Amino acid sequence: AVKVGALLPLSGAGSVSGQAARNGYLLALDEINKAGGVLGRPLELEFADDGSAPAKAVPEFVKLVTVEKVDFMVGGVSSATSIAISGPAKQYNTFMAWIGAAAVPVEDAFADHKYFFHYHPWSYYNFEAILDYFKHLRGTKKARNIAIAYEDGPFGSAGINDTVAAFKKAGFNVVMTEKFKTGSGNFGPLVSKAKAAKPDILYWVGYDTDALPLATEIKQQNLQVGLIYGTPPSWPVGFEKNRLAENVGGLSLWLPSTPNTESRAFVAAYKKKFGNITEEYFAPLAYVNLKTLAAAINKAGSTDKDKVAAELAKTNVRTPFGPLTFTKSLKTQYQGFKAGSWLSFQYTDSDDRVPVFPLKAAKKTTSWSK
Amino acid sequence: MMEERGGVGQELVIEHVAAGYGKVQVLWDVSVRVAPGEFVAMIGANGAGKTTTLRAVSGVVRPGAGSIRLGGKEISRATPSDIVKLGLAHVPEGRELFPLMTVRENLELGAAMRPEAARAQAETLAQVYRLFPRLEERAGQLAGTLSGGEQQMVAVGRALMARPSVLVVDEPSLGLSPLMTQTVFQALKAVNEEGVSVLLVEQNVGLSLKLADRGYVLENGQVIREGSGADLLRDPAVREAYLAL
Amino acid sequence: MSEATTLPAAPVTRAARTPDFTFGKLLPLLIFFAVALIFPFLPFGDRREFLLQIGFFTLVAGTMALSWDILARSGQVSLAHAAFYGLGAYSYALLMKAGLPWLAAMPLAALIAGLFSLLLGMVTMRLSGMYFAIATLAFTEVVRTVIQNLPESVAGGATGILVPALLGGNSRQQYFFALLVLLLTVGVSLAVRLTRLHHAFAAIRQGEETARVLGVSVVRYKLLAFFISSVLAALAGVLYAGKTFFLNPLETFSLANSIAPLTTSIFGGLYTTLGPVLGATVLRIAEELLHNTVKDGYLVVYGLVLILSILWLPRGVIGLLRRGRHGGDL
Amino acid sequence: MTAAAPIPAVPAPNAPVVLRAEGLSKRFGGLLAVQNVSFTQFAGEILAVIGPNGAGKTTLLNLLSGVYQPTSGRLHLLGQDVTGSPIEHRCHLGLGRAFQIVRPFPEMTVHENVTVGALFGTPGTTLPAARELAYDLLDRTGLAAHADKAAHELTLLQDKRLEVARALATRPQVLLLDEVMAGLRPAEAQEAVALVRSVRDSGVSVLFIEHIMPVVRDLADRVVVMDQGQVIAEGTYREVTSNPQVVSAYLGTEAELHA
Amino acid sequence: MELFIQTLVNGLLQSGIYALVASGLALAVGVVGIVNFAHGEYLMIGAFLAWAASAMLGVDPLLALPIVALAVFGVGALTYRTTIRHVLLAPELNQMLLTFGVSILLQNLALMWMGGNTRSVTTPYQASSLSLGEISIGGPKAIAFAFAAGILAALYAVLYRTTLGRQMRAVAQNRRGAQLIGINVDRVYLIAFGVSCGLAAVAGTLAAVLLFASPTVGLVFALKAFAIIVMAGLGNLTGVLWASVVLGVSEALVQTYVPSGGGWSDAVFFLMIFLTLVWRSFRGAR
Ligand SMILES: Nc1ncnc2c1ncn2[C@@H]1O[C@H](COP(=O)(O)OP(=O)(O)OP(=O)(O)O)[C@@H](O)[C@H]1O
Ligand SMILES: Nc1ncnc2c1ncn2[C@@H]1O[C@H](COP(=O)(O)OP(=O)(O)OP(=O)(O)O)[C@@H](O)[C@H]1O
Ligand SMILES: CC(C)C[C@H](N)C(=O)O
Ligand SMILES: [Mg+2]
Ligand SMILES: [Mg+2]
Repeated sequence: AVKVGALLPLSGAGSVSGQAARNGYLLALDEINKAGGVLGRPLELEFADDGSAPAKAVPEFVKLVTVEKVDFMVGGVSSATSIAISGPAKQYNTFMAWIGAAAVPVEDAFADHKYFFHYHPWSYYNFEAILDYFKHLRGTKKARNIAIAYEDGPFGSAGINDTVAAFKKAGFNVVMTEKFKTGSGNFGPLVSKAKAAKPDILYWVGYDTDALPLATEIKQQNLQVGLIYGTPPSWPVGFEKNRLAENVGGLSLWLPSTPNTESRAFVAAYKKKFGNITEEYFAPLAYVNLKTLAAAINKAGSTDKDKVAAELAKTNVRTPFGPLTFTKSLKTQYQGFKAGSWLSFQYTDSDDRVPVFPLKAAKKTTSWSK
Repeated sequence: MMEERGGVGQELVIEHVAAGYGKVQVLWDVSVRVAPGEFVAMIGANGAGKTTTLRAVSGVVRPGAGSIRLGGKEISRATPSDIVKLGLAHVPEGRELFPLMTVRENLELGAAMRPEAARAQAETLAQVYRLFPRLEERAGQLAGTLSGGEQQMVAVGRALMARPSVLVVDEPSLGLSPLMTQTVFQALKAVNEEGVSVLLVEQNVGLSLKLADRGYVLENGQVIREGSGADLLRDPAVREAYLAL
Repeated sequence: MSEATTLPAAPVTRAARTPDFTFGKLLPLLIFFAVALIFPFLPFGDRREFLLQIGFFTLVAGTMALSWDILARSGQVSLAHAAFYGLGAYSYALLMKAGLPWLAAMPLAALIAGLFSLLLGMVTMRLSGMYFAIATLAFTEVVRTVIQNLPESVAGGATGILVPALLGGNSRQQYFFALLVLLLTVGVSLAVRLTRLHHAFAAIRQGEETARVLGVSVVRYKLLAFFISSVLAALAGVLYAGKTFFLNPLETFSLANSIAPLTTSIFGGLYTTLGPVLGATVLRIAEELLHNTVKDGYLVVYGLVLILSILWLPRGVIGLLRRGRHGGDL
Repeated sequence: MTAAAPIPAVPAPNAPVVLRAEGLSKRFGGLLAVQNVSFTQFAGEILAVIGPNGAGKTTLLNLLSGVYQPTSGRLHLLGQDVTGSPIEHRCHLGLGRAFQIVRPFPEMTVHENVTVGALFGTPGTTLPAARELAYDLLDRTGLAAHADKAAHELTLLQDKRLEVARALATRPQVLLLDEVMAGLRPAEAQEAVALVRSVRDSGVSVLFIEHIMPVVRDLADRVVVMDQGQVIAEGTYREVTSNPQVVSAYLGTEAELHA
Repeated sequence: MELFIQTLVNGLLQSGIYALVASGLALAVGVVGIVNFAHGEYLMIGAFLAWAASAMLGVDPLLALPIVALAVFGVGALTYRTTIRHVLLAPELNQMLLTFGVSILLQNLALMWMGGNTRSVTTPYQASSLSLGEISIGGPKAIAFAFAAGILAALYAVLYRTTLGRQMRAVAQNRRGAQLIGINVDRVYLIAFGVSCGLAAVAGTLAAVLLFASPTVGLVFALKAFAIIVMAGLGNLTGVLWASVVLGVSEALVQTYVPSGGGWSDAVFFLMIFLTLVWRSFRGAR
């Protein structure tokens, strides 16, 4: 049988995304095996928890590759763990169909790896999508001043200088760039500073733990800002029910309401299997990841890495995120989704995330609070 | 000096007690009786097990065998706090004060655990201060910074604060000046004369046997002799071992 | 009178001279190293790579724990071990980046950590107990933050920094190298145990002022303990860096790296050479086994193991082997 | 005591000075525990310090051994000014001390406790030599049977012997003893007195604090009496015990007690 | 000027949370001498209970607070009975390993039962604030500050004015001495540890309101709380508030006035502690 290893953060900081991805994989696995498996045998999937920690990720990776002898690796959410396993991945020449890691250092680390398929957009694609949206806001809402808050760990800090430069280049005023410590709930000084800077948009890069304390502080200090826009890997459970969430904007590759056929099919299948639907895009991303990999193996007719890579590279399918093909990114050979796949949403009072950009996907216009 | 002490002078009976620390047995067969209102002295070489006997009485060391009764109640399985409530107070070897509390707090804690003593606290405190004026002078000083002898005064005072009916005392003269030794012994005698039963362990054999109604000699965890204080003082073997000066 | 002036009549018994050191006491250690030496040659088949890796990290954990224990013997319960581990790892990474050969970078990195330990040791000299522990913890946090906030071009910032693989990534060679480092640590530990350092450290731990009254040069011995301990911890850090190819400040300087040596040493048996090494081995194996059998929530069981071990083995694993007297352990 | 009829060895007038305190004072907050104390100790002399509880005797010893730094005053040890010098330095010069409130290293064996003193008290001592010396001292102080016990298992009196053995192990030229005989029964005290004498006869000057008057009588060449931080009398045993101030502050009707 | 005052207010408000978490710890570690590495986990349990009360029963977290505190007191008492009690005589390091094990156990039990998700509660007063001109004072944080001050004052009163408090200090200073004068040592430890855990739950409830509930929410503050009680001086309750304020305000100043100061706030926090400890140790030289 063909064996696939999935390295995911099932615990630790990235666990929400990791759990969602696991469900996506399980769903895909059902479908693949119901349809006859790969190469005529049921596909086997082996999960391992990287704990969102590089030191844990490395031994888990080596174990999957050397002990479990998996033929292919999937998964990966956090950039830090992905960098950490770049060494062993090259050493064992592992085939990796990767759904996570947006940070540029990861791209550097895997630049010369022959079998690295990156499904998730790199951070500069994320950023491109955000920039497009903000430019739109400049047109419609006269948004000019941006305040940036980012967490001081690897997730928030990676590429922040490029971000600032790009905003400036695009003609925005970056009126504040501040670090914060994720999870500390200590946003008082940051918001006070933002208040003095009078931004139109507050753009923050942090984790789910920061969403509510930041929104609270903004309300308390009565910071006048058109849009609060955040890009955490996931949002806190129950945040949508909070009045403070209203009009908070964010970035996602997908929402359950995404109107294409593949998305609807995915939502239906997911609900059938798990009884509810998730808003985390890592679920469909993992789903697409495993389905496309299985298809490529079947087409290759063997588990030979070169053959599978050749087939996977030819992938051209429609997915809940839109069409998927692999093309070059700045440094890697096989990049899946890019800027065009992102959509921006806002929380609304109906407890939902509603897409507001790009306009072709938008269900409403941006609510601007200024 | 201690008035209106309820149930003054209970009887303390130690019968065939064996005890030790972990695997080391220290007491083999100790029987000691203190009648109500009696003053009993226990003497013995060092390491004989005197301290261990007193610890067994106050429940800090669990006897492995034998019986200990206080006022007729079996206490060999009771907790130290129950034993204190029954009216026993202990002046321990090594003082065991609360070093970061003031002298006054140390003394007051002595009274805190017995309701009847707590009620009479102010009065008893005044008596203790009368006995040891130095302690009143140093009421606010942390006990841990007192001189050795001053600490010993606190230990004795703290036990008196409990208004005990039975007082067990482990080498109270240790570190006291000759003058202060006299004072303490007079105080013990006074307490005893008010009816409190006293069990005293003391190296100052001459003085303690003189004060005591009866005495016991402990060797290697066993009682090897007992008798009235005067008799023991006359006993040549005792004189040779403990008084030869 | 004339007798009294020569010697008192007291000595009837003479103390039996019990030897401080017997080769028998070394036996468990010798067995440990014998097993560790043949371990890579055992027929593990497919699991070899993975087990070598587990073995490697076990040796690193043993080095960390034992080096921490050496410091603890002098009464300095430190939470700065992550700092020295990290300083070793980062110094190595930066020296390698600067083009030094690894055989030079490694001792140099250890030395750099050692120098930092002297600085820290000098200012924390008069602290004890929790005060010392928190001061060393604070030191670790400060070092971490500084590295994290240096420009990315210097040390990789918050994202981290890549390190060339140790010994070209050959896992068996890496394993033996880690074994060599542990052997060195064990050697140092035994040397400490069997020389005057043992008495100096133990005296300082159990009564610093009394030790000084007896002539122990407390400052010198405390600093020495710090230096030895941090150099060894830094070597462990170098091993870690060379094995994982990648360092980031949050991970490298994490509190867990300071706590693990502490818990491992207590679990194995404090103030001994065998204890921390055994502790690391047992804990690692237990963790791996639990991970593979209990899967979800294996850490719950792991926590339970720690709790039960302390309740039932107050002297640590070593208490199982040595039921004898205090102080006799190596 | 019967055995040793004391012939107080009055120090030869030209004996060298080993310890000289000049106006030592120590203040704790509002309390002057030691006030302007001066005295001189000659080589080979046994000097007793007595006085009521809280008189400042232990504090004085703490100043001598360096555990406390004096508020004012100077201290000379074996010809060197050691005011302000660190504790261990004084030990290396030749000052040994046993504490009143015992301070064993609780987790070490009795033998190891003494070995520490032997090893570090005199720089250059090898470990085997220190261990051997420790065994000898255990023999001499009657602790031989307990050599391999952990120190925390000892009784208080055994702890006190350990204090002495450990201090002796540093091979001091001046030995400070703080109430090491309290609690001994007479026969034991007698042994201890003999031990201290033998120590002195091997060339060590001894300064001791004690409340047991017969011991002071038998041992001391000279007695310093303190009260409320000050020296109130100084002289032979006979001289100070007949001083009415000493009797009223300290002795009471002492004679009766230790017949 | 306004920014400056607002910064001071921000720091002060943050220090309330620090002091609140530290207060329970100050009792267990500082006064009674039980080194409890699991303090943050009792906080976490409190946060989850408060969250459950709010999200599942619709009870306001602050209303649920007494019950939450009581429940966690129970958990603490149970922990004491089953584990801590047996290591009271053991060396401090053994206690550390034990409570560390308890911490791992509780944290991962929570992870197993609740998952790693961040959960937030919704209350009407969450974003309430008092505005004085341009200066705003956040409601819940002000409540936390008041709680902290109140709890510390109450602890002080109990410890120094009541017999039970005296007993607690006595037990910590000399266990055998305490036994000998009749203190029920076991009971005193049980109460002290239970109350300490209950206070952690109070902090946890406010953490749920202010931040979130998750298996790791305890880690956010427990470490800092440890540092604070040590900086204050073990056993010094008034010092806890002062230390918190000094640290909270210096963090705020750095965050506001140093460019990218948010990245340095931890360094400043710990540097202040480091310097205080070292300075005090050298000043205390005799
Ligand atoms: N905590 C302990 N652990 C182990 N052994 C102990 C402990 N306390 C005392 N012992 C041992 O028990 C024996 C008797 O001790 P105990 O204290 O009862 O004697 P004692 O008659 O009071 O002697 P002393 O006159 O020296 O005070 C001694 O040999 C001592 O070593
Ligand atoms: N650290 C301190 N802080 C405050 N007061 C102290 C300190 N140390 C000692 N004292 C006080 O100084 C005085 C002298 O104490 P010291 O211990 O020197 O007396 P001593 O003469 O040795 O008495 P004893 O015969 O009882 O041992 C005492 O009243 C004591 O309470
Ligand atoms: C959006 C996610 C892929 C972000 C991920 N945690 C990272 O570090 O890149
Ligand atoms: Mg005794
Ligand atoms: Mg004294």
